[in-house]
Amino acid sequence: MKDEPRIGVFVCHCGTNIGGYVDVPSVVEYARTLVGVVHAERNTYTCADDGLTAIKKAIKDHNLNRVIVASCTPRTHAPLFRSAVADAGLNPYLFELVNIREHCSWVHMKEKEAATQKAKDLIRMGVARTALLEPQEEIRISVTPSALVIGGGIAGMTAALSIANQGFKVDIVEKDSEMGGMLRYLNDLYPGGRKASLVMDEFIGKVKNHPKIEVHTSSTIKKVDGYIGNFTVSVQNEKVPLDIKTGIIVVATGADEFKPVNLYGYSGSGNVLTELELEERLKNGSLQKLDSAIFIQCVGSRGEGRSYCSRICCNVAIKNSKLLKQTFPEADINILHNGIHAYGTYEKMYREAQELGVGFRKYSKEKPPEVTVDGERMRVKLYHELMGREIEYTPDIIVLSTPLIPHPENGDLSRMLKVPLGQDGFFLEAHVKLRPVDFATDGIFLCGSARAPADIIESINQGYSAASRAAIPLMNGYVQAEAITAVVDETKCIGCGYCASICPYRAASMNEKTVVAEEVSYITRKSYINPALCKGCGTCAAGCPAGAITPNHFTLPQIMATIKAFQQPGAYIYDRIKA
Amino acid sequence: MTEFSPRIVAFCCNWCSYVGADLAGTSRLKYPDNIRIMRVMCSGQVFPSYILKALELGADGVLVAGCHIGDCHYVSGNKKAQERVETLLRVMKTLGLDPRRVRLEWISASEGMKFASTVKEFVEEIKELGPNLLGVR
Amino acid sequence: MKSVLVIGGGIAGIQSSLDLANRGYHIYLVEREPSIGGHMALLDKTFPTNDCSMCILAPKMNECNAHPNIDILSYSEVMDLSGNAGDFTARVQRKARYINEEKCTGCGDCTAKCPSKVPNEYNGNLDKRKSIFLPYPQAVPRVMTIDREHCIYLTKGKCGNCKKVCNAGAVDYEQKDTFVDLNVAAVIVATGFDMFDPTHMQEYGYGKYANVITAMEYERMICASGPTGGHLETAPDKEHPGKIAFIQCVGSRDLQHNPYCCSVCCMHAIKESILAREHYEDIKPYIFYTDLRAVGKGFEEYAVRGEKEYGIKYIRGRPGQITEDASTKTLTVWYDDTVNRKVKGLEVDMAVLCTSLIPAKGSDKLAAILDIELDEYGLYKSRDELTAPLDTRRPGVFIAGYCQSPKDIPESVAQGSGAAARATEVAGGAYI
Amino acid sequence: MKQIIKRTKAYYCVECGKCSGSCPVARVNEGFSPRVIVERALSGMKGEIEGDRELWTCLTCEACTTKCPSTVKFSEFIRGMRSSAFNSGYTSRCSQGGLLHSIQRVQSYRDIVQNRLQWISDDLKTSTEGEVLYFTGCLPYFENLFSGFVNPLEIARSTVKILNKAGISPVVSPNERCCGHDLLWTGNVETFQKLARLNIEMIKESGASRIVTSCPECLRTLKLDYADFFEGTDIEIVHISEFISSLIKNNDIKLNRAGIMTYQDPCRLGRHMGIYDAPREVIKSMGELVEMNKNREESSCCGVSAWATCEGNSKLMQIERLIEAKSTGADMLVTSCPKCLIHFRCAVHNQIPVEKEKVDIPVVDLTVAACRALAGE
Repeated sequence: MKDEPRIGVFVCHCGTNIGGYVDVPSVVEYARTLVGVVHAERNTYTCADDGLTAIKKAIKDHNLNRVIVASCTPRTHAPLFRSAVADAGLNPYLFELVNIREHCSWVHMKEKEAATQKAKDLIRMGVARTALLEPQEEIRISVTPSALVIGGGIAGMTAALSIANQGFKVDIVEKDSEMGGMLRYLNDLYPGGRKASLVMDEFIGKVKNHPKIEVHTSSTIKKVDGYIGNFTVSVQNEKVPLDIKTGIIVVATGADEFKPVNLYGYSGSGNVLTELELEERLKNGSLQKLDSAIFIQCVGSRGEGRSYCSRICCNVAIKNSKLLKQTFPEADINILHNGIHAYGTYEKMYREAQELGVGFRKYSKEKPPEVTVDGERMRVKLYHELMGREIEYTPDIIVLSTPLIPHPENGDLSRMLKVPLGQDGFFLEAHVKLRPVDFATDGIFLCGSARAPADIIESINQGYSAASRAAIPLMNGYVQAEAITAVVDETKCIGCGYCASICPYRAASMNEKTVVAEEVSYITRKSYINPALCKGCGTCAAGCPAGAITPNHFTLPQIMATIKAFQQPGAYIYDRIKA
Repeated sequence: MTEFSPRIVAFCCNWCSYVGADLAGTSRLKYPDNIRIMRVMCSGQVFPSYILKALELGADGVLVAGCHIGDCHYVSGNKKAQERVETLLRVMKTLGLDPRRVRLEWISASEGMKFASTVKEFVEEIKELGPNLLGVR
Repeated sequence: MKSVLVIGGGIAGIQSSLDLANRGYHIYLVEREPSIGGHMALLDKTFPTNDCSMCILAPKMNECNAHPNIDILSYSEVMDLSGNAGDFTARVQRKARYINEEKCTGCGDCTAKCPSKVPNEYNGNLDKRKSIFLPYPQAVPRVMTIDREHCIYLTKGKCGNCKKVCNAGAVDYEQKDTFVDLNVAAVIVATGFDMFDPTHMQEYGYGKYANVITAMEYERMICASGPTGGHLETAPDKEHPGKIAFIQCVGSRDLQHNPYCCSVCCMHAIKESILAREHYEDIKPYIFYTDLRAVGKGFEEYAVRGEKEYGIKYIRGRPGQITEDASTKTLTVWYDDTVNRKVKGLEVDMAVLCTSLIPAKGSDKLAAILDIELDEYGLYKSRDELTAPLDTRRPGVFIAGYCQSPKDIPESVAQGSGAAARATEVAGGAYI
Repeated sequence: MKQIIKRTKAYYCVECGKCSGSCPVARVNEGFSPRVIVERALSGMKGEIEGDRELWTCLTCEACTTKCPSTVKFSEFIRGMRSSAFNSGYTSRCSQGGLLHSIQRVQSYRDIVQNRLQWISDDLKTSTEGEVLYFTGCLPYFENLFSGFVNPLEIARSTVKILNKAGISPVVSPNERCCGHDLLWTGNVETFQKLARLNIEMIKESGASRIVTSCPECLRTLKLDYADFFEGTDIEIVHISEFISSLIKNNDIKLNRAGIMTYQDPCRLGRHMGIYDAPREVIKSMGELVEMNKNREESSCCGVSAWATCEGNSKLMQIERLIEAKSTGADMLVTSCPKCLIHFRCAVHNQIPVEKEKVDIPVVDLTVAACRALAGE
């Protein structure tokens, strides 16, 4: 121990919430008997202004170096007390809150004696732990004030523009020779039916003219080093390799359309088309005449092998069917589907297609439509479940709505960035509910169809979202790492790599170290936990076979002392031994 | 002879079970006073040795409580806790310690009721098992 | 320090606030209700991971509360907005809660002594709360509110119990509504949604049959911290149901009510069915759907798992009528199984109406105050629905979450963040 | 067919099935499903619909139409399809071997001279010209056919009595024809139009500006369908229940207490015309109203419409409804449609498939009940 503990204990009555069920004066008396405690008092509300003043005063008067408040749950009030302690000049981590309300007075309301005893026990345990508390520093890591966006589609361009508009330099790395992503292949966009080329040109124009954005086309990522605030990304383009230093990375690599070779007569040529191929024909005007068209939904999705729903295809088919019907009003157009997923306000588009006379016929998963192609002549047989019989169509074109699928390069990128892919091959966010565009690894963000199939609006929304998340460290200029992290004692580390294998944040990694012994020197591997990435869960520590990892603020000695204190009623003598 | 009153240590994770215990309090759910809660950041942070140490020192039971599988604040710490506790239980069997003295429970932040009933059940069970003969009482 | 006004303390507004506060902006988070948290605070679990909703939300609520850059103005409403992007003045009405927020410690002594019991809207009116209350234990801010409609002192001048027992001296019956003017650079509107009231859809007998409940009520019932402690109770004997029917699209995808699809109810029903099975193995859940729109990440798989592992029976058909056996209170759901073409009656013990999520009450008023447009559904209209979804026609005023268009939690969070990015662009002068 | 689809917005169908789930017929008749008929039309199967006997099964009671989430006007759709089928040579099945439809068709001949006023006894005041016309509908013919178990003309007498009480001596015309409702709903649009023309002429000649009817079908037909087919026709017509309720409101008449009553909403009066409250007000003024579980928009049908759909399933529906009525504990089941009255009485007239006690409840027409309860009579 650097210093002998001088602990002050403040027991809160919380009106009658604690005082009514726990004999507070006797608890205070008891606290005074504990070794290490040099001051104990009670307050009506320790959290009220006079309570906080009392703490600050006692720290000065009694030269306290550690503080315990015995009151309510730390989850709501710890920040308040911590800042009071800090105001008085103590490190805020030399504070402990003992919960004698939610965990004691409120659950033992009719047993004052037992509750009082429990409160004493809890305070004794708290004292044992507090005596061993150490100051923690909230370290700051400086952040390179620039961003790198991988992918120049609509999501990536949105993210880049927003980050740049928020005042930061952005590098866009695009693997193709021009930006635009999927927009380059689309005809009209939903909702509203604007030309994709107009939207694309508008965005590309803004990106190209933005003084803070630099675009690297025909470029691919070769290597990623570093961590939040301090990444170095090696980029290869046709001419020269380039190292870009960046504070954060946004992954906006999009997705591909599935080509349904050998399904429903698709061969890549002829009049069986994918949605993108239809868009191409609509775009270049090569579709001159149409008497009948069939759309088939869920081709290659929602089944064996590729289980997910690709989200956008129903809306795409509806959009295109509307367009066909508007261009060829007399044409017979039917969408064969297994549930129309026109979610949200896209329902309106569905209704509009119905108004125009587009037919929607349901097929069953067990008996999907059959397509036969005989030269120019095509036939589609639909088993109409309801009628219990087949309907036959002889369309001029058959459009297969296939899912968006992950890029084959996702694997490489995920390995370089050390971010995970989901089972479906799309990038996996940190938390599906509350962190949709974050990766678990700090400083790397995600948007658009790289995450999951998304339409234009959704890609734009997510682009802004990623831009917002990314701008936080950039604007602060630093990241505040968790104060409570795990640290490795290299002398104990045996280099097994367990910690690195289980750390969900990729904070633990294995570094090669040269160890010089008396006679020889050899290379060994040692764990390093990056304080910038560690969240302090301590899971690595509890599993480290060598006991080389200490989770700060919840150290082995601290917890052991607490356990011991519980079992040793009376004036427990705190543990002076460090592990 | 006074009735045996077990002494039980609980390790509750900061994000779910500790909050569940808070909720039991806020809802004024009565449960036996035999338990003392220690807050840890994650159930994955609980060294198996904590548990054994507590038993060694005479605790009659140890409760480890974390977020439900899939809900872990730290992605997967609770899965690790599960593996470790299972390992420890095997060790305990070999040691001749009744594995029923150690309980692993998933208690979410909204399960105040479950927290209270878990404590109740656990205390009853430990009462049946009788005092832990390890350690000095 | 530049300030931003966030209207609505649901998950979208919380996300906007935190994103902005964490980059050094000052936030006024205005919430109409006594607590922030929005609808997510009422949910038991969330799909498709079955995460406990409060477990993941409460840390964010507390973070808002403890954040030095965030002022939560709960129980308050925006009354006026003047000025332009970069320099707005917002007038906020702080409704009298008859409690001194500075002094109240949230201890609950007052609630214990309050004699006035009223239906608890936070628990779908399935139980009672007091007139001086905290909406739910995890409420933020943790200060009491006196319900002026029902408080005996405020309505009749008698009682005064709460004031007597409050050791903190926080009760103030004389408190008046006050107005504050806030200077802000940008405004984010995230007012969410309200639930459609199915009472007048007589065919389903809501309000008439005891065992017909709404999905939100079900959510409170199945929640361990809800009014029944997580037990599903049916009339007349509080037994848990053997069969539950979940009825989708009640009031939505309905040209007579709400034409749009709410985007979340299919998944919501699957989740609730899975929860039912997790609570009681013998429950048989039936979901009556029109199209099972499992369109999000991992949703289709969740739906399939629901069927294979939890025995959910999906029936494609929107029921036409529910009838009740007056003595046993069991229900018959009359439906057309549109796949098998069978019109049948299914006897169930409980029917859960997955009602439409409609624009939050007062959206039209707020739109007028903010001078932004509503769309044909009464949701806030984007400046350009395709390329500027977060912007409104008034520069510097942004929209996020369900109030912009139907969406689920992650999409609301994403938009909450996105609006924060737009607000930053504007506040920094880069508005284009 | 395309036009019918367009006019009735059938193209909006998303196959949700709410129609069939609401349909009282589909519950007892496996073969029948409104949704399937629409789906057939949308799939282009014109022939299959026209040839399908189930096309004629629909009661057009609008249990589905009122709640269709896609606002498909199903009853109108059915009417359209029936007319199309009729034109292709298909016909409906008709109760009484087609007798009723035949009676109606005969009335469409301009030159026939009916003998339909014999029921007007001396105590009833009627006129040949005047402001108010009582449109009796088919009551005289019903009396001829069904007097074995019901006296439909009592409705007519009661109506006139009440009108007299209010100081009105209504026009009752010997030249009145069937309103055409049944023919219209069974696809015979041409004859319907003939009947309508004759009635419009008759009304004009009478000089009446207001019409009262005791039949919800006449009400619907004259008010909506005549206006639909003959531009500029706007007949002011009220149902007798509305008329009586306004008399009560204005304290023009008083009714004595007549017991506990439950009420059957006729489909034409309720769902078609939205009149739910007037008859209830009349009932409340002469007794206590106990509702059946299924009431107002949710009301079950009497099982037959347009004399085209009587079959075993109709009887099932009628019996079920009577059981429901009986179980309310009411002294009588009141309805305000002569056809409901006939169909319910018919259901228990011969053999009953359940114990008699379960369905043993008098069925009374609203106007008749009100007339009996007139104070001072």
